[in-house]
Amino acid sequence: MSFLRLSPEMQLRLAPWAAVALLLLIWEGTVRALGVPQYIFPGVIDTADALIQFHQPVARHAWQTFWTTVIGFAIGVVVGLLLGVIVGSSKFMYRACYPLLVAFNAIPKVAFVPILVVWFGIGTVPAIITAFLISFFPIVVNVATGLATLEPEMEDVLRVLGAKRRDVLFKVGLPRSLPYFFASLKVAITLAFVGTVVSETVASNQGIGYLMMSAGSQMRMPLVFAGLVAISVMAMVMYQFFAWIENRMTGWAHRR
Amino acid sequence: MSFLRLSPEMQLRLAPWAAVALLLLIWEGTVRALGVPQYIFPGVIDTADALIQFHQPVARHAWQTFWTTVIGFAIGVVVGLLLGVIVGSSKFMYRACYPLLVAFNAIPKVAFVPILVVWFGIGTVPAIITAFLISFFPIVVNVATGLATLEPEMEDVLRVLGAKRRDVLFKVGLPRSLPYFFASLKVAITLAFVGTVVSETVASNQGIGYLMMSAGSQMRMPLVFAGLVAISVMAMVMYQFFAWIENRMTGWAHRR
Amino acid sequence: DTVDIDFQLDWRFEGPSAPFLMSASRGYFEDEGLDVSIDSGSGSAETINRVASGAYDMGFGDLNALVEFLANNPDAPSLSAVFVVYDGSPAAVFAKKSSGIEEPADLAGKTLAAPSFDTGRRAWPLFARANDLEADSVSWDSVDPALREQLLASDDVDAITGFYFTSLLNLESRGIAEEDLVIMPFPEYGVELYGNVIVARDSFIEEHPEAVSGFLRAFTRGMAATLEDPDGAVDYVLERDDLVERDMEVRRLKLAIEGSIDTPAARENGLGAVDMERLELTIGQVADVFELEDNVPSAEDVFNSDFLPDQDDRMVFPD
Amino acid sequence: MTATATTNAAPETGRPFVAFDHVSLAYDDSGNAIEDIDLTITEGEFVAFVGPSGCGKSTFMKLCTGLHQPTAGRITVDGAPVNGPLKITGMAFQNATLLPWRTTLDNVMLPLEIVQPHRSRLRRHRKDYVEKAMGLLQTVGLDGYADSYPWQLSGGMQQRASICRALIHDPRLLMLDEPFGALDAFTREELWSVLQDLWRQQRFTVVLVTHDLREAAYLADTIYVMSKRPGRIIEQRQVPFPRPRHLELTYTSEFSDLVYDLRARIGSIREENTQ
Amino acid sequence: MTATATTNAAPETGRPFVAFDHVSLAYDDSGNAIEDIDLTITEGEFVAFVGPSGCGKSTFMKLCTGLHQPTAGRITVDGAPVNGPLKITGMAFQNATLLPWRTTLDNVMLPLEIVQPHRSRLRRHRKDYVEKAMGLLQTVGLDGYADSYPWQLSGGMQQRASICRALIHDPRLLMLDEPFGALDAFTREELWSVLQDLWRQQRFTVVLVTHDLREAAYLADTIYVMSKRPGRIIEQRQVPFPRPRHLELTYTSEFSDLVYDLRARIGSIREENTQ
Ligand SMILES: Nc1ncnc2c1ncn2[C@@H]1O[C@H](COP(=O)(O)OP(=O)(O)OP(=O)(O)O)[C@@H](O)[C@H]1O
Ligand SMILES: Nc1ncnc2c1ncn2[C@@H]1O[C@H](COP(=O)(O)OP(=O)(O)OP(=O)(O)O)[C@@H](O)[C@H]1O
Ligand SMILES: Cc1ncc(C[n+]2csc(CCO)c2C)c(N)n1
Ligand SMILES: [Mg+2]
Ligand SMILES: [Mg+2]
Repeated sequence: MSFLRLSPEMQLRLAPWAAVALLLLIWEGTVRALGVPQYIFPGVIDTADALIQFHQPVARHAWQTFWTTVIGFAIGVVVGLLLGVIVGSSKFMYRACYPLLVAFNAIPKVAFVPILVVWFGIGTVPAIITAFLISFFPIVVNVATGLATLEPEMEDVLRVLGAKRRDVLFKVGLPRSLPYFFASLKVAITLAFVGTVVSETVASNQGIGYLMMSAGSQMRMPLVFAGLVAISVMAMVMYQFFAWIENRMTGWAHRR
Repeated sequence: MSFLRLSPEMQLRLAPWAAVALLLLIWEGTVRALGVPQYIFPGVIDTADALIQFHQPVARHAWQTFWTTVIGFAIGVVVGLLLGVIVGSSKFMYRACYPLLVAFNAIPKVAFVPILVVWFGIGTVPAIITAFLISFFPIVVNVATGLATLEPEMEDVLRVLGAKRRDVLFKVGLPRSLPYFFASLKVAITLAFVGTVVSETVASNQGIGYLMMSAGSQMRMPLVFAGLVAISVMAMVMYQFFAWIENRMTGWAHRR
Repeated sequence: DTVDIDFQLDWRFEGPSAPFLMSASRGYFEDEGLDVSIDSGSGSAETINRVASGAYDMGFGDLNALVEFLANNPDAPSLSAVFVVYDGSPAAVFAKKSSGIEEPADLAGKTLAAPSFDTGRRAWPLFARANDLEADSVSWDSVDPALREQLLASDDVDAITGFYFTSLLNLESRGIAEEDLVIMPFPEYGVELYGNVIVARDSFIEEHPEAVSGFLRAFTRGMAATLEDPDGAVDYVLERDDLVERDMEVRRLKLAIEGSIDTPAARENGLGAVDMERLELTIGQVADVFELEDNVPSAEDVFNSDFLPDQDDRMVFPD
Repeated sequence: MTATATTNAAPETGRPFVAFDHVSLAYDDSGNAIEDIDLTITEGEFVAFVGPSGCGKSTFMKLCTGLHQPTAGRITVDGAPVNGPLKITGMAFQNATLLPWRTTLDNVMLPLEIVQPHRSRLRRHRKDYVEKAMGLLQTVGLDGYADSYPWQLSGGMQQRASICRALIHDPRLLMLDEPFGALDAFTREELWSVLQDLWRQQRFTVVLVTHDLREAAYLADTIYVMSKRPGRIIEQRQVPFPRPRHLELTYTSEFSDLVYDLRARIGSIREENTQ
Repeated sequence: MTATATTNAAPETGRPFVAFDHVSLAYDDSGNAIEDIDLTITEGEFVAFVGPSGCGKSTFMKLCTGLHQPTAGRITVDGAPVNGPLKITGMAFQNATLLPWRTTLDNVMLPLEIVQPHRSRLRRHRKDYVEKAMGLLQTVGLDGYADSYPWQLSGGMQQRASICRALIHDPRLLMLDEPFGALDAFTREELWSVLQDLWRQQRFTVVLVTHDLREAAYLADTIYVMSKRPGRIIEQRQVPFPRPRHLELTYTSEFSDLVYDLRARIGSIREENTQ
C-alpha cells in the first residue's frame, strides 16, 4: 500500500524489485501451499540456502557461462545483423532464405552439440557456437522486417541525394529498425543463455549447465535451482545493460 | 545459369526451392568432402534413405509433434499477445515485468519438463506446455515494442474521438505492430517446435523427440536426422502458412 | 617426451570416476610418461562415438554400445576395449515392495520407465529371457534419466531400470529406503553382460601402444588405491568438482565396487581381464536383442588384451 | 459595419462552449509554448486562429480537445473541465495522419467505429454510413479513391480525406488545423463553400487554424491573432460580413480592407517583436 | 512587357539542363498519373509548377530526380539520361520527412554525409559545416531549435528545417515541393527573399511546386500549369519581371494582372474539364 504513495518516478524505479519480490513470494507461497516436495520443486528458502552454501562454485560456473554466452551472443548479433540485412534488403533473398532459416531454427540445437564436440572437443567452444546458433535468428527476423517495412518516403530522403544502398542502410534502414533490433536482442540474449547452458549440460566440465547436470544427477534440486537463479540473474544484468544502451539510442522512438 | 534467364517473378517463386536444393547440395558435398562419418553427421542420401525406409513411423511421430506444437504455439500466441499488450501499454508494467520475463526465458525449458511430468504425466500435456512456455516471449517482446514505440500522432487520431484504451489498442496499436507481430511468429513457431521436441525427448512415448531419442540410443544417426528433417519440413509448412496470412494482412507495410 | 591422452569419462565426476581422477592427481599417469586430461562425459554410449570420431583418444564407456557401434559402422575408424572396469553390468530393475512385485515374473503387464538408451532397458529381452518372461509383456515409458526415480516414487510407473548405484541413491534421496525396494541387479538375475570398459581408438593404439599399456598400469594403481580406501579416493572427485556431496559419492563408489567391480570373476582373473567365452556369448546376445544383422564383431575385434598389465599387478582386491 | 454585424447571428445566440481561463502550456523546460490564453468560444461559433509558424496554434488545438493538459490555468468545454480527450470532437490534424493499413474509405469511417451512437449502429446501418462517407468523399473530389491506400494519394488528397474523417460523425466541435494548406486555390475555395454550408446546416462549433487571412476572413465569425512563441492572443477581431458568404465577397473592398488591416496589424506586431 | 523580359537573364543564357521527352508515368493500372510531359528547363532557370491537387506535381518531381522511372518517354538531366537517383539534387519533400532519430541540426547536415565532396571533407571541416548549417537554420528562424528533435517542432518549423536540408550541400538542382505551404504569410515572404538571394548568388536550377500563384509569379522565370489527372502541361508562362524582385512588386498592377490572368486561365480550364 505504501508503494502507491510513492512518487510515480520512485514507483518506476522500484518496479522491477517489487516484481521480483512478488514473484519470490508467489513461488515460496505456492510451494508451501501445495506442499511440493523439495526434490521436485524447491522453494525460495531452500534455493537461497543452496545459493549461499555453494556461492563460490556457483559464482565460478556462472562466470564461465556468462563469458561463453557473451561471446556466442556477440557473434550471433553480428551474424544476425548481416543476415537480417541480406534477407531484408532483397525480395529474392527474403524468399530464398527465410524458409531455410525457419527450418534450421526449428531444430533443437542440442542435436548439434555432439557434432561440435567431435570437431572442437567438449567445453567452451561448442557452448559458444551453440549460443551463437540459437541466438541469431530473432535478430535476423527483426532486422529483416525493419528493413522490409521501411517507408519508401524515408528512403527517398537519402536516395534523392544519390546515396548508395549502403548509405541508405546505415543512415535510414538500420536506425529506423533500431527499436526492433533492441527488442530482438532481448530474445536473443535469453536464447544465448539457453544455448550455452544446454551445451554445457551435454559437453562441458564447467559452467552452470554442468553444475545443473551434476547437481541433478545427485538429485539436489535446490542446487539445480540455484543454477537456474544464477542464469536468471545474469540474464537480467544483461537485460539492464541493453536497456541502458537502448534508452540512449532509441529514445526518439519511445517518446511517451 | 538458366535460372538467371527466368522472369523475375518466376525466380521469386522458385527461390525457396532453389535455396533448399543448394543447401542439400552443400550438405551432401561437405559431408563427402570432409569424410564426416555417418554415425556423426549422415549425408543427404543416408538421411533420405532413412526417411523413405521409415516414412510411416516418421510420419506418425511427426503428426503427433505437429499437433502438440500447434496447440502449444496457439496458447503461446494468445498469452504472448496479452502479455505484450500489458507490458507495452504501461511504463510501470514494462519496468516491472520485462526483467522477469527475460530472466524466465533465459532458463532452459528442459528444466521444467520433469516438473510438468510429475503434475501432468508423460505425454502430450507437458509437451504442449513446454511449447507454450518457450514460444510466447518473442511475441511479447515484439508486441510490447510495437505498442511502446507507437507514434503519439497516430494515437491522437483515436484519442481525439474520446476512444478508450481498448479502442486505441485495437484500432491503432495492434495494426501498427502487425508486421512485427508476424515477425515474432516466425521465431515463436520455431521455438514451439523446439519446445515440443525437447519435451518429447525428456518424457514421451511418441513424437519426433521420442523418435530421435530412440534412434539415437540405437546409434542410427540417419534416422535421427530424418527426424530433424521432419521438424524442418513442418516448420517450413507453418512458415508458409503464416507468410500467406501475413501477406494478406500487412501488405500495406511491405509496399516496395 | 610425454604422450598426450584426451580421456573421456562415462558421466559426470562422480564416485566411480575416482580411480581415474586419483591416478591423474597423484601423478600415476605422469610416472608412465603420460599427460592425461580427463573430461566428464554424457553417457557411456556417447563415449564410444566420441572416441571413434577422434574427439578423444581413450574413454570409459559401455562395452555393449561398443559392440553395437562396431556392427553398425564396419567402415568407421575402429576402436577396441582394452580393460574391463565393470565386470558385471550395473543395470538393475527397481520396484517398490508396496507394489507387490517380488520377482521378475510379477513384472508382466506392468509399466516400466527408463530412457530409451538405458542399458537395462535395451538389454531387457535378455533379462526377460533369463527369467522366463515374455519380453514384450511390459510396456515402457521413455523418460529422462533423472525422472524415472521420481515416477517410481510417485507410483506413476510400477518399476524402472537403471544403474544400480545411481537409481538406488536417487530413490533414497526421494525418501525411499533400500529395504522398501525390490532390486533385481542384472548380473544376479542371469544377465552376464559386461559393463563399462576402457576403450581406445585403434589408430591411437597403433601409434602409441606403450602409452595404452602405461595408462592401464597407472589406472590399475589408482584402482588398487581406490579399493583400499574408497573414502579417501572420493577426495579426488571433490577436487575436480567441489559441488558433489561427499557422502553420497562415497556410497556410490562403494556400491559400484560391490556390485560391478569386485565380482567373483574379477577376483579370480584379476581386474580388467575378459573371459573370451563369456564375451563371445554376450556379443551374440547383444547382436540378438539389439537386432544387429551383419558385421557382428568377434570377441577379438571387441577386446584387445595386449595392453593389460601383468595379472599379478591386477590382483588388487583387498581381502 | 455594425448594421451588417447583427445579421451575423452565431456569436450572439450561442452560450459559452469552450472557455480558456489563463491557460499556459510548457512542453518541457524550454519555456511556455502558449501563455496565458484567456478566451471564450460560444456554441456554434466559427473562430479562426492565425499566427506565425511555431506560435502554438496546434498546441492550442491539442489543449482544446484534451489531448494535452495545460500546465497552468483551466479549460472547460461544454461546461465541464477538460481532463482528457473529449468525445464530441472531430479533428483534422495538420499532417493528415491517415492510418496506412486502411483504405481511404475505411480511414474516413474510423470515427464511426468509436463514437456513439454510430458505433452501436454501424453494424446494422453499414450501408447508410458507407453512403454518407462516399458522399463526403465526393464533395472533396475523392470519389474514385475510396479503395486507395493513403500512400497512393497525393498530399492534398490525403488532407481532403482527413477533413472527411473529421466530419463523418457530425461532431459538435470541429477542429481544423490548416485543413486546406496543401490545396490549390480553386479546390480550396470550393471546400470553403462546402464547409460553410455544412456549418450553416448543423451549427457545430468550429476552430480553424490557417495561414491564409482571406480564408479566416471569409469563413470565421471571430479571428484570433496569436503572437510569436510563447503564443498569446494579441488580437481578437469580429468579422462583420453577413452569412451566407459568397466568393464574390472576397473581391469586395470591405473584405480586402479587413484582410489588409489584419495583415498590417500582424506586420506591426512583428516589427515590435523583432526590435 | 518584352522590354522587361530581356533583363530576366536566366532562361536565355542557360543551356538545356532538364529535358522531358514525352514522359508519362502510371503507378498502377489505374491509368497515367502524368501524361506526355514534354519540356526543357535550362540551367539556372527558376521554374514553378502549379496545378490542382492530385494532378501529378509531386510525381513530376520524383521523375525529375530519378526516384521513379517513367513508363513512357525519356528524361535527361545535365545531358545524361536519368536511370536512377541523381547526385546533384537537393529536395524538400511535400511532407517534411525529417528523420526522427536525428536532431534538427543533424537532419540538416544529413546530405553532407552523403554527397561528395562534402562527405570526405565533413570529418575534418566539421566546425565549418556546422556553422554553415546553423547559418541556414538562422535564416529560416530555427536557431535555438538545432538540438530539438523533429517531433518537438511545429509543422511549419519542420518544413523550414527540410528546406535547409535541401540547401545545405549547394545542389545544382533544387526541387521544392510546396516548401512554404505550412508557413504564415510573413515567414513565407521572408523566405521568398532568402531563396531568391541564394539563387541569385549560386544560380542553381530550381523547380518549385506551389499552390500560391503569387509565390510562383514572384519567384519564377517560367510557370508551368498542369491539368487535372492525368497531369499534362497546359500552359507555360514566362514571368517578365526583372531581378532582383522586391516585395513591393507584388503590389504593382502588372504583378496582380499576371496573377489574375493565371488564375483566370486555370479557372477556365477547370470549367472546360468539368463540363
Ligand atoms: N511535443 C513537443 N515537445 C516540445 N516542444 C513542442 C512539442 N510540440 C510543439 N512544441 C513547440 O511548441 C511550439 C508551438 O508549436 P505548435 O505546433 O503549436 O506551433 P504552430 O503554431 O502549430 O506552428 P505551425 O504553424 O508551424 O504549425 C513550437 O515552438 C514547438 O517547438
Ligand atoms: N505511390 C502511388 N501509387 C499509386 N498512385 C499514386 C502514388 N503516388 C501518387 N499517386 C497518384 O498519382 C496522382 C498524382 O499524385 P501526386 O502526388 O503527384 O499529386 P500532386 O500534384 O503532388 O498533388 P498535391 O498537390 O495534392 O500534392 C494522384 O492521383 C495519386 O493518387
Ligand atoms: C546418454 C546417457 N546419459 C546418461 C546415462 C546414465 N549414466 C551413464 S553412466 C551413469 C553413472 C555414472 O557413474 C549414468 C547415470 C547413460 N547411460 N547415457
Ligand atoms: Mg501547427
Ligand atoms: Mg504533391
